[in-house]
Amino acid sequence: MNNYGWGLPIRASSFAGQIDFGILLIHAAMALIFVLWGVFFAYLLVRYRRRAGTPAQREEHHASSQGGFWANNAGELKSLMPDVLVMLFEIALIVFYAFPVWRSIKMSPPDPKDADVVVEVTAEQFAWDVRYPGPDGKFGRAKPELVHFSNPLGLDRTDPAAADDIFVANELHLPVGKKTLIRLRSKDVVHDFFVPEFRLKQDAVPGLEIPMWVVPTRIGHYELACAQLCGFGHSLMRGDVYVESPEDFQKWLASRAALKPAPPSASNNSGGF
Amino acid sequence: MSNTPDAARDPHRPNVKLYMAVFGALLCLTLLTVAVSKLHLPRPQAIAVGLLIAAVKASLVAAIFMHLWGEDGRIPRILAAVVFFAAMMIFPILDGAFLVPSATSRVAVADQHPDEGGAAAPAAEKPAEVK
Amino acid sequence: MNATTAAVPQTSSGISNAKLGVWLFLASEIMLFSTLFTTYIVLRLSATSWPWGWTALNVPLGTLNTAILITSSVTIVMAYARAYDRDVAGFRKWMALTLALSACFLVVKAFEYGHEFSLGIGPSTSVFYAVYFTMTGLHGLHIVGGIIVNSGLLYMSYRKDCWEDPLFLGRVEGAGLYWHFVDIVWIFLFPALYLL
Amino acid sequence: MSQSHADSHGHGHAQSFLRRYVFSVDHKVIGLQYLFASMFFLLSGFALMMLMRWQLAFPGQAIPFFGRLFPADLAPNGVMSGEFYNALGAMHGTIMIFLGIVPMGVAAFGNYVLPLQIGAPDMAFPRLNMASFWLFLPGGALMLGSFFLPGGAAQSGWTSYPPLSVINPGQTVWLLAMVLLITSSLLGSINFLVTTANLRAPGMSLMRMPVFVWGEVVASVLLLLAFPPLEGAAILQLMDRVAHTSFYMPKDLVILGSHYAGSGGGQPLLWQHLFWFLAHPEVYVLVLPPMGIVAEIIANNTRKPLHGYTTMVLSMLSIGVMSLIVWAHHMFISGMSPALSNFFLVTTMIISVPSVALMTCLVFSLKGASIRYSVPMLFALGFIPLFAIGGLTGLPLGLTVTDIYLHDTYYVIGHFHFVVVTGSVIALFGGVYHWFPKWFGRKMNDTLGQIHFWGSVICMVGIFLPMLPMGLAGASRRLYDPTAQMHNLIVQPLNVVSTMFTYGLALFQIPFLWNFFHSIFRGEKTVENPWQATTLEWACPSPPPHGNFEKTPRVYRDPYEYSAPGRKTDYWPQNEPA
Repeated sequence: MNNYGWGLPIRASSFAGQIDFGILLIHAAMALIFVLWGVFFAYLLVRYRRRAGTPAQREEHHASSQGGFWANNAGELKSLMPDVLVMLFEIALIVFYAFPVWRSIKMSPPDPKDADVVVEVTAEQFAWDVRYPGPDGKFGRAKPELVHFSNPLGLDRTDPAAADDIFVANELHLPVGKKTLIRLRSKDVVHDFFVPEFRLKQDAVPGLEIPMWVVPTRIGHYELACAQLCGFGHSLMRGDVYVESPEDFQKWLASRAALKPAPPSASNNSGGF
Repeated sequence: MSNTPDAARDPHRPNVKLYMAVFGALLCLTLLTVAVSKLHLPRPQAIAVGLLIAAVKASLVAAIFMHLWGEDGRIPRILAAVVFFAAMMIFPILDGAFLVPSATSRVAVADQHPDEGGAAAPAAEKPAEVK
Repeated sequence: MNATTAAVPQTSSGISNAKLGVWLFLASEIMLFSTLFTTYIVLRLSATSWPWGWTALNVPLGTLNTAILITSSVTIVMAYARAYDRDVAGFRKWMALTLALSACFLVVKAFEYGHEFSLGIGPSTSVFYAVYFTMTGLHGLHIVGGIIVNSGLLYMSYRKDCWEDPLFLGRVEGAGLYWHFVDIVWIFLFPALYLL
Repeated sequence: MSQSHADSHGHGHAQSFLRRYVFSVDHKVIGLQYLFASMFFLLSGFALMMLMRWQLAFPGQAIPFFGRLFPADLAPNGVMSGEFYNALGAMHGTIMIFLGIVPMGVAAFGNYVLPLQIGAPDMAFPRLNMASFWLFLPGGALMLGSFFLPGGAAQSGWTSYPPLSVINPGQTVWLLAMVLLITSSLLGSINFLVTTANLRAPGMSLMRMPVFVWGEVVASVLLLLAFPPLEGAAILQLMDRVAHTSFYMPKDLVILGSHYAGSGGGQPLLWQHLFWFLAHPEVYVLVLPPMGIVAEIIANNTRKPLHGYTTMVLSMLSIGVMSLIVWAHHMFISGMSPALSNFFLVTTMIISVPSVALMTCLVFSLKGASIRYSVPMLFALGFIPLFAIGGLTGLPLGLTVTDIYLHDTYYVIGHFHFVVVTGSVIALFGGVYHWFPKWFGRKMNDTLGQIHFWGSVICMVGIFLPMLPMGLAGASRRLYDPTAQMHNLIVQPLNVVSTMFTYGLALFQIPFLWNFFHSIFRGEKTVENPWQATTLEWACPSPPPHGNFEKTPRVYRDPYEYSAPGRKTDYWPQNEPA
């Protein structure tokens, strides 16, 4: 995979560009600020080194009552100008960038009816359990008592809605260009769903079901990594994301559906354990 | 002990009569709050009344027994700042309140208290708990 | 009094060390208990249902304990009033009464706990009981701390030199402030756990 | 008003060794106790990191020399296990923050220097002060010793997020140690605040206090108000572990295939809120006293008053207030309500304003100066650009959108290590060189100091700078084996670079340690005021005797009156009559 390099990975989702824009803009600003201050700082260090016969010059502090607040503190206030510039930059960044982009990425997950694909991703120590609703479009019942290494989600196969659910471990297949709603859950501890190419990261919290969405824009094979410490096997908790053409995706779904009701085989419940 | 006029004018001198009056008021309020709970008001009203009475009692203790009434103004100011920071705890509460609707595995305390009837009407119960 | 602070009072706050120290300590205690009350509210909001306190706990015993604690608050403020007037015997009497009442509080609490444990109810039974045992338990620890401080003061009052020490009254006042704070916490705990 | 005085002077000088050096109530002895203890803890935290760095650079290879010393369950065949790595990570963070930098910055320097700088004979509550240290030391011993207890050390990160922390071994001891440490720092902060409020020398008005004192005051307020929520949260977690309550455990957890037995009903996110309610202000506790130290050193070595004393004080105060309202920027992607993120984004950007103002004042203080490049000044000057990198890299992390990608990557590690190591630790080193003559009446060697400075700074940058591109490439933090995830493979060489510089940093601490301990006994003797400084700590003998000042000083002017016109000397001590 040539997805990764010394900089940001390739962009493979609709909002990856928006996030990269922010990262690049801020780093440009940071570099500018650092270089300007650095040059000034270096100049001060050389210019004002101790020299015989040159005493330090104090700034004029007008403690007098004449001149008013602004005039008396002009020197001090002038030195706050850089601060004001940084503040204006930050305000612009918040209002024109952070608020709208955050709203679109994190605050407005699509309604399940509007999403092209709905998939449930359940994190556990140390694997990703992925479930598609199957032909009926409904996620069936799952019970914690039924959890077994052959049935990591505890699916109740007697429930007709659950019987056709498609389960895969550590593999997430998505059609390119389609809006996918991912319902993120955790069985045990806090995990984190991170696909670097999607620029998508979200903690999976037990007891909560967190909706998030992605529109993959590039066919390819990506990595789904856990980014939140989840135990001794944290670094081995990874999965693969396959973004396919819609036809390939449907084909794959059909091939998985044909496997049912075979219990999800040995690949499950393990990230190498 | 101190019957001198000096002591009588001392503003910090403990005022025993006042203490006893507050004592009486506190006991009455305690009985009142228990009595109100016997009325089995609906949750929102019960919580409002219970907290109101508790707040009155706490202010009495703070103002009179802890001498905040007539204390050097700086201590109340310190306390106001502390209360401001304590009020920041509203954010975890707000977070909890926002989160619940999206959470699927809701918590059922009712399992342990079937007699309480909460399980019958969880939806109706909900707003009652907002305080 | 040392010369430093006595000579130029403007660089001192004018509030005695003991009093300022106790108030700052209480500031941290306010933060501690507001954390616990926050936990209570968050857990209650996220619960599908929450028992009425009176169905789960013993309200008469709770009321009794409230009355005991309020009375002990009065007795300790009376002890302070006696100490203010340098009435040694009066101070000892009221302080001893305070200690007796605080012991009563703990005994009643122990009966309540004992009853609950005998029914097989413990902190792990439900979130409600987890909150109940943790908050009352922590409050109980504060009571124990208060008992230690107050017995210390009572013990000190038997030493002659303590009444010569101008700081003694400040210590009594500080202990009183702490005790009233513990009382205030209970004033909120009682309705929150037993009645609502 | 000060039983302190009565207490500490009652016994005079006829004290036993134990009373004088072990259970001492003298703020100077306690300050040095904290100094030595925190130096020990900093070194142990660093040692843990050296082990981790080996695993990060060469995953799966046996640790050279030391690998065989560890028991087989921690490091089979000398190769570190995942559990051991996580324990090292959790303890590195905990030890460095709660046992190293905060005790050194707040307690060691605060105890020794703060009473001297305000002209007090001792702290307001000397016995409380002693109690604070003797709660800290067992807390620290318990924390560090937890490696040797059954169950081992905590392994859920210093953040201890439940449910992981509730089910992982070792956490109970961590929580107990934290309760001890929190109690210790509460006592300490009450003491600092009361001392500053009540024991200032005549004439020492609030706006004449040195900037370091202000830093200590703000840090103490933060400790006082922010630590109790963590204490409460830790008690709840302790209940979850010991009494099997479910404060943080939701219903129907299935842990490694088995149904968790608790009642359920808890909220894992509640811990994160309460933890960060402390842990964000803690960042400013880590930074403000060192920043005060830098201000002291800069004023002294530029030989002119600080630029914008008032601005600096007001900035510190507003940082103090704001720092209690920004905590949830650590939780943007934690599953917290995304609407709340917007609020915390705004407060985060607000707090950057006074922070930038502080840095601006420090830089502008150099203008017109006559800079004396003494060893402490080197550290103070090193602080400015490197801390600035730390501050700037906070920008993309504090912004909600960019944090989606950068959160929990090495970028975060790089960012806060620039803040805390090339910021706080460098400033603390500078403080050691600056006040060493006051503590021991002797000077440290300049040449060794310069070697220490250049070596340390270059190594620190070498360690932390590679972490920024690693983070941008998506490398996650806390990975036992970074090569197990594909997207880390290309940047893995940077891990090797970091590791090499880590061992270099260790080497460059040897001249410092030798210099420090050698100079205590053999250093060049020095005078009362070797740096020709103006603040009050230099007005008493070195080291100060019991009770500090022979005569209570009287303060006549602002703290940094250097190069005042019309005077023969270029400094004008605060206590010198006109």
